[in-house]
Amino acid sequence: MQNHKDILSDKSKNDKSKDKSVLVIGGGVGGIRAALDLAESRRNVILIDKSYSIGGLMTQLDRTFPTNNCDLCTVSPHLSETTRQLHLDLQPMTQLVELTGEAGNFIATLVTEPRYIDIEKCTACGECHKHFPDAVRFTPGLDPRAPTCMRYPQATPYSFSIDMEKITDIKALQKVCRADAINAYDTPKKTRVELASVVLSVGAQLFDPAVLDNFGGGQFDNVMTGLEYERIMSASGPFQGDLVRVSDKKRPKKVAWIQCVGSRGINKADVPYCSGVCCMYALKEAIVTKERFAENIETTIFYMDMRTYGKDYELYFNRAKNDYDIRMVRSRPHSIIEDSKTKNLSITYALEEEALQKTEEFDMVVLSTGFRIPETTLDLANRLGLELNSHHFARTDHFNPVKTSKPGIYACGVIESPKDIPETIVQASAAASMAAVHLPVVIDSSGAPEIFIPERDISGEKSRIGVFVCDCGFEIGGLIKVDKLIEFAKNRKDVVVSQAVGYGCSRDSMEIIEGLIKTHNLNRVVIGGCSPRTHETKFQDLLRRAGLNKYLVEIVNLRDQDTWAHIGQPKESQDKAFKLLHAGISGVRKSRPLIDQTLPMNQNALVLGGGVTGMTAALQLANQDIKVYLVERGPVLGGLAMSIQKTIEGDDVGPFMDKLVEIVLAHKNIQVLTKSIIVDHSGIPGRFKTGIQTGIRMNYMQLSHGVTILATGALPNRPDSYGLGTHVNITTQLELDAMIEDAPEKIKTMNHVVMIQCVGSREPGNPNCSRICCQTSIKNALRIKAINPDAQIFILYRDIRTYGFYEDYYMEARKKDVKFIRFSLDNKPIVRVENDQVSVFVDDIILGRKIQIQTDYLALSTGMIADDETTEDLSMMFHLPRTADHYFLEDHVKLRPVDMSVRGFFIAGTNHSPRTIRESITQALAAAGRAQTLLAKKEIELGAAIAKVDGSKCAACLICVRSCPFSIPFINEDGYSQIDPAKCHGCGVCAADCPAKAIQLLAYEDDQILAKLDGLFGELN
Amino acid sequence: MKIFEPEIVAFCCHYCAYTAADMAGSKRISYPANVKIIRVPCTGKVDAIHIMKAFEKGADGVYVAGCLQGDCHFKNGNTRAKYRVEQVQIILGDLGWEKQRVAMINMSAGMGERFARTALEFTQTIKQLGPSPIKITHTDINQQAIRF
Amino acid sequence: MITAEQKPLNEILDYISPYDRIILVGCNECVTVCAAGGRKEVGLLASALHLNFLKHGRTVEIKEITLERQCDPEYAEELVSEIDRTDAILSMACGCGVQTIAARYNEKPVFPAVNTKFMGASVSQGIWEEKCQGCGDCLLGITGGICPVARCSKHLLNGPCGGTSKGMCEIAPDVDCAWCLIWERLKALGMEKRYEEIMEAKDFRAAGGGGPRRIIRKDLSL
Amino acid sequence: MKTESKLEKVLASGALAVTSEVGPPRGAIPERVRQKANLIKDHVDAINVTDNQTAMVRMSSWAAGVIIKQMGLDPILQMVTRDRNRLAMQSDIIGAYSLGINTMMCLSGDHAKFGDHPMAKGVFDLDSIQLVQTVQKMRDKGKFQGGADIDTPPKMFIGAAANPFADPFELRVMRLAKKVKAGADFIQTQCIFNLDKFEKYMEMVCDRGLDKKVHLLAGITPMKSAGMARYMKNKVPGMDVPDEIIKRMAGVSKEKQPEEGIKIAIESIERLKQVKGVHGFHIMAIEWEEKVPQIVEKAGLFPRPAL
Repeated sequence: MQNHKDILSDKSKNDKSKDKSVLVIGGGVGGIRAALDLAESRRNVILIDKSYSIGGLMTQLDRTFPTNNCDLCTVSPHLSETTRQLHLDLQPMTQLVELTGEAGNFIATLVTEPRYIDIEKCTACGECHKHFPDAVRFTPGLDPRAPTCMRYPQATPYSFSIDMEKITDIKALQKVCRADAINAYDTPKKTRVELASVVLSVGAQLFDPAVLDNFGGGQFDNVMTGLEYERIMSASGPFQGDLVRVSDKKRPKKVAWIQCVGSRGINKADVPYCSGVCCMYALKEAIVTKERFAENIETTIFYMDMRTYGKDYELYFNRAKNDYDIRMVRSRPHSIIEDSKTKNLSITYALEEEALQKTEEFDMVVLSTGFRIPETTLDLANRLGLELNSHHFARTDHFNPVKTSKPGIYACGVIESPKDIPETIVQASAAASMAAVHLPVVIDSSGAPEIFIPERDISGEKSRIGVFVCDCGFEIGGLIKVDKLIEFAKNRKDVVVSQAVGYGCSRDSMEIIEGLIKTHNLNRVVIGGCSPRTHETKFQDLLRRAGLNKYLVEIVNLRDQDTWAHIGQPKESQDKAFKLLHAGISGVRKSRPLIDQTLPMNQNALVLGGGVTGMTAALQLANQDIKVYLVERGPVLGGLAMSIQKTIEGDDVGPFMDKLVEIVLAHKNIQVLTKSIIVDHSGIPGRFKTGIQTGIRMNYMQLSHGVTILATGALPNRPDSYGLGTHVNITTQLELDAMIEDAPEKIKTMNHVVMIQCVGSREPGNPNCSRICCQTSIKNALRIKAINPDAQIFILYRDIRTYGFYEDYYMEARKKDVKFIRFSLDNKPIVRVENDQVSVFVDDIILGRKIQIQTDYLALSTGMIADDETTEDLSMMFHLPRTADHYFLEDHVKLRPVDMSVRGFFIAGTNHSPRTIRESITQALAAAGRAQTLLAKKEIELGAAIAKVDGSKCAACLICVRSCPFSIPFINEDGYSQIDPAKCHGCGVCAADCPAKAIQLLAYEDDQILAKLDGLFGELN
Repeated sequence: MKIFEPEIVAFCCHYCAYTAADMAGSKRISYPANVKIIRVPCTGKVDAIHIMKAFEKGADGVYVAGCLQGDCHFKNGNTRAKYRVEQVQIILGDLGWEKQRVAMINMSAGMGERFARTALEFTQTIKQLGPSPIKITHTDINQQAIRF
Repeated sequence: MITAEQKPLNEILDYISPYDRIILVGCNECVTVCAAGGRKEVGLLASALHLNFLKHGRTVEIKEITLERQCDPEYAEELVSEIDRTDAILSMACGCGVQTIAARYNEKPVFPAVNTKFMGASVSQGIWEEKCQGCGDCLLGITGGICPVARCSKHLLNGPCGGTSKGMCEIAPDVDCAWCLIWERLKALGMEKRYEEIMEAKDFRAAGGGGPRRIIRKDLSL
Repeated sequence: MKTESKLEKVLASGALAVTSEVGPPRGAIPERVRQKANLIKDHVDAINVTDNQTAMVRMSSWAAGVIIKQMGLDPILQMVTRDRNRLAMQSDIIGAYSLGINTMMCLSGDHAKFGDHPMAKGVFDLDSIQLVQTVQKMRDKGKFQGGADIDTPPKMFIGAAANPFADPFELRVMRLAKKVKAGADFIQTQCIFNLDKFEKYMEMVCDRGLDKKVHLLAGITPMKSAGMARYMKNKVPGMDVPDEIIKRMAGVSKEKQPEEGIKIAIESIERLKQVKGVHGFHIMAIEWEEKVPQIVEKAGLFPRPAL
């Protein structure tokens, strides 16, 4: 359709910087994270996506597990950051057509399709769409043409896209565009860029079940995929967030989910692997259905194995069963039949334990479909010269899951293997970290140029307050009446503007607010929305863009602390919202412009734990010229991985570890400190001081570092179950693993081997899944079979959780006649030892009777438990939170999976949760990458909440000097207390203790707190 | 008779209790809407005057919620807060008020359930105590205030 | 410094309950330093008073003012603009401050809100100890810098009584025996001999036995 | 002879003096004073009359002293500086002397905190040493403390107390020296249980030649029970009760403990008789005055010299 008019702009010629870029392909959540990590560590990055706005699959989801947040709210801070970052060049509608050269020196040719709209000029006013409703591309699916043709309300870039073929009168179109943004002669642009490396994050598609005739072949109105169900529940979806049937727009009473549709199968349309995320999303959709719509909606999930193997996912599963009463049926239904009149659906299925087939009617059926690699990706892989595995996913290094077959190209997210959002984010950070290796170490240290307009001086101005209340889709507006809040705010003193803003954090709302600030000359802003913990920065930036000091905004937490916490109490919730909002208005009147403080960043890193994770993280940082202290409690490096012989992929762990230890020990930037324990800790993020006692003499050393990576690992579990420790032939999988390697002759003599799964896991006391055990037992079963094909192997399990491509090994084991016998928690196997003979008794559910296996060897899959003592000590020392089962708790389980709540702390490996060596390595790389983003800043931003002394009031009583937890105040030459703003930690203890009330903690001054109290109780000060 | 719905102010530290409250919300664990939070960087910032003023303005109960003992991000702000709460309890006692109207509660950031449970327990305590002595005798205060 | 402690609330309430408009005056000197009557304590007391009055259905106007130093008449002038709008003054200063205010505003009742305790020093945060009784005839030069008048429970001038035990005074196990301290100090200074000299009976006129004491600096008092 | 005091005479004769004490009643009961004095009158040379002992209000010491004097006995007027200023004390001394009392003890007194008037203001216008000085000045110079002449000065035989066991030990002899220097004629000590330590103390006293300048009467208290021994060790400030004494008391049955206590007192006197500088004994049988004769007799201090 277009004439390619090549505009070859060779970037390197114009750009004086010799720094090459990293190309990130794919603007999904993984690509965004990778691009942001690179940009934050001051690497130039180009993020391309073939779509006209970025965000990928995640932006279509209604809510994500396990927090059940509205996704838009969690992802939008990331999206807006993409346009904030100076080093990030976002190119939508762009594809890579050619890549030549090699790692460090690639040349890529990119082609950008014409948008026919100048992004810089477009304000997304919607006029073009109003007049030419057909002129815009839209996402097919259940969405009818939405009022705006953005894919979702927070679209980035915030601009329309014109389908030129449907336009006849281009002049008329240009006329309606007030911003003069229509570029009728837009053409495809071809650019050539020099690259150091590439991050591939193109994700995958979801399987389209229309090919499955037994499930209606896509013809039944009320049968849909999980994603379509998400769209129905979504506030920006086709029914504005109301859960109704497509056929009659009525609320369903019975909803069923069918798992593994198109996955884990052997039929023509099936793929053999497990998509890894469907169990959790089905549980989530069922929970949200109950939670948001009606508790009496019957929800049923048909599944084969419940694969809730992620961190705390088992608890989520238990909650679904126990708290939400979601019915779980272990069966793979073979057909759905639609009643042509009622459009109800009958599912036919069989239970393992019963011979008879059953039929049950439902109002809606959701097909949990998994990931598929599309043809376009195969082409792309071809262009890049990448090898794919048998399932068409990118083949990566077994000890480095983001490293593809081609040097300089890294993969992250679903293109590597099926995975959920947290795992994708971890891989993205890991891939970014690896990609950066190909760039020069020297980081651009020039301070970030001011990207905000100068602040307006508001001194002497009367308060002019703007109040903006976000309905957050249904999260806020669903429970309380936002219009009433707006009306209420309007009538408050000094409030000049009071307005509802759909999604307050979306680009369009933000720009509306920005505009209103400017047009009404507002000098203070109140945002009613979600928690300031997550969104304060975003709105502070908004104020800066509008030329206001960022401390003139007050965020009122109407969501997390009102509507979410008072579900089912609309009246109380509304009343509380009035009060909270009033407190916010009253409080903001007392807000003052403040200046942020900064300090130089210490460039060293402290890595705790000398296992595979710690060493990998240390090495990654050291290679970037960062001085690393690697502190290990034990006498040698290596950790738990040293006791593992082989991975399931068949790689030898020993030689890999030996090499890693050798490199780490020899590295000039790594100081290895074994036999060392942490004894004290102080400082602030970017300037930590940690005291250790090291060596046999326990000498004291103080380490100065800017960041800390926790990689202290976990412990192999050893519960007193099933006779462990009472007989030489009853051991854990670790000991079996060693025996297979060291004494194959013993394996050869075995006739029967029994393995029991979930030993000490998924039960009271340790309710979570240990994740690694299913594939460990299958790995060992296959190794035994290789040595002794005649050995009868029984694996007694509760659910087989061979997520992703581990399913291949499960299939192989079944093919090799490994017997899998399922048991339930309330009917566990019994182990007896009589006359030196180990016997296992188990109820076989399928056979319906108890069987006895006299076995030569019993291997217990005991998994891992958290190193409670270590995580407790460190959490006390560093003030870090832990989970109920004593693992470290990351800052945000989805979006910040390796960041801790205390800035400057990162976690990787099994102190996060149980995981394989491969997964630990990914996390190690990710943590190293995240640490670099912090170190790249060179300066620590301390915020403005510091204590300030009014010398005229100070009585020099020394109370502040004595009560400051950090000994910062002193009495100066002028005879009054002085507090160094660069050293103040901002706790406010001095301000509260000062008997002369001479100290105020900025941003939390007494009059501000009292004003909020006034507001809560209905008075304006 | 109208059921007494107390006004309760909770001064919550940013690091633990405020986060725990958000956590309770994100897990959709309900607690009484009577509890309204004022965020402070550390409970060590909460002055006895702030607590007193809350009562003066009409609170029926006030609590300070901070990190677990030993877990304060600023070493001992929560212990200081505990003593200040005790100081206010003494003043309330001197005035003939119930000391239980003010309390110190500790929790970690991950304890959304605890936040909700303690909010409920405190609200129940205040409901049992009834309205603040101010309200019984001086209803004008509410009439002066804005009708929400 | 002069130390003080807030009076029991009931006593304060008894004083001021007849009045509807009160000035609550703090002092930014000693009582601020010993956390008895600075701006913060003024705020706290005002709040407590409000709570009490509100409980009885009264709204009492309490004006909070903290003077730089209540015991100087010039600073006391700061209240002039408010005095006509008040019925009573409640002072959180030491007795000196209260009297200065009372003398200046003799048409208004002035009440103390603190008990003036002693001249003391801060031992550590939140702890003050009596160190001087203002006897007008300082003995510290011969007692090794430790005052037996203020710090010996019996004001003994010639050595410890028989009640001292392990260096502590008989009146309480946490009170140092001043004479043990003096002795240790004299020993450390090599001045043991000084102890053997009998200290004659003290002339208590200098300590106030001769009526209210006064200091006059002619050069300044012109 | 400085005075008419019988005690001075006994001491001057070189005999070992024996004193004991009577606590005045907490009421206007003169008979109680007489009863108590009668119990010991034949076995002692003089009787201390305590002055608001343990800071509890009692009949005034000079009034009780006069009652004893009227019985033909020899009271020792105790005077504490806690309750009176220098005017009151001097007038009381003149008054007492006028009624025949010629021996006194100058003390600072227990702190009011321990008595039944803890709210009382402790006067302490003078301390005990300054009181000794004052009495001596009245007697020897005929002048009041303030310097004015006395018409017919009171002639008091001046006593003071010493506690060899209070801390710091090294200061104890120096403090005694100070009292002697101030004008003390005799010293009564605190109860002695730790004889070893007391002997060490006396060595130091003699080394300084104080035994030549002052008469020292060793304080003896018989203990009624092991419980009392323990109480005195732990609860009474400045008291030194060795563990062996407690063990010895506890080693006998409860009924036999009083007897054992008396035995210890007697043994102590026997041993202290040998100590240089000890010129007599002051037996403080607290609420156990009836045992004083037995102790005096068994310790070989009976009969008392007739002068």
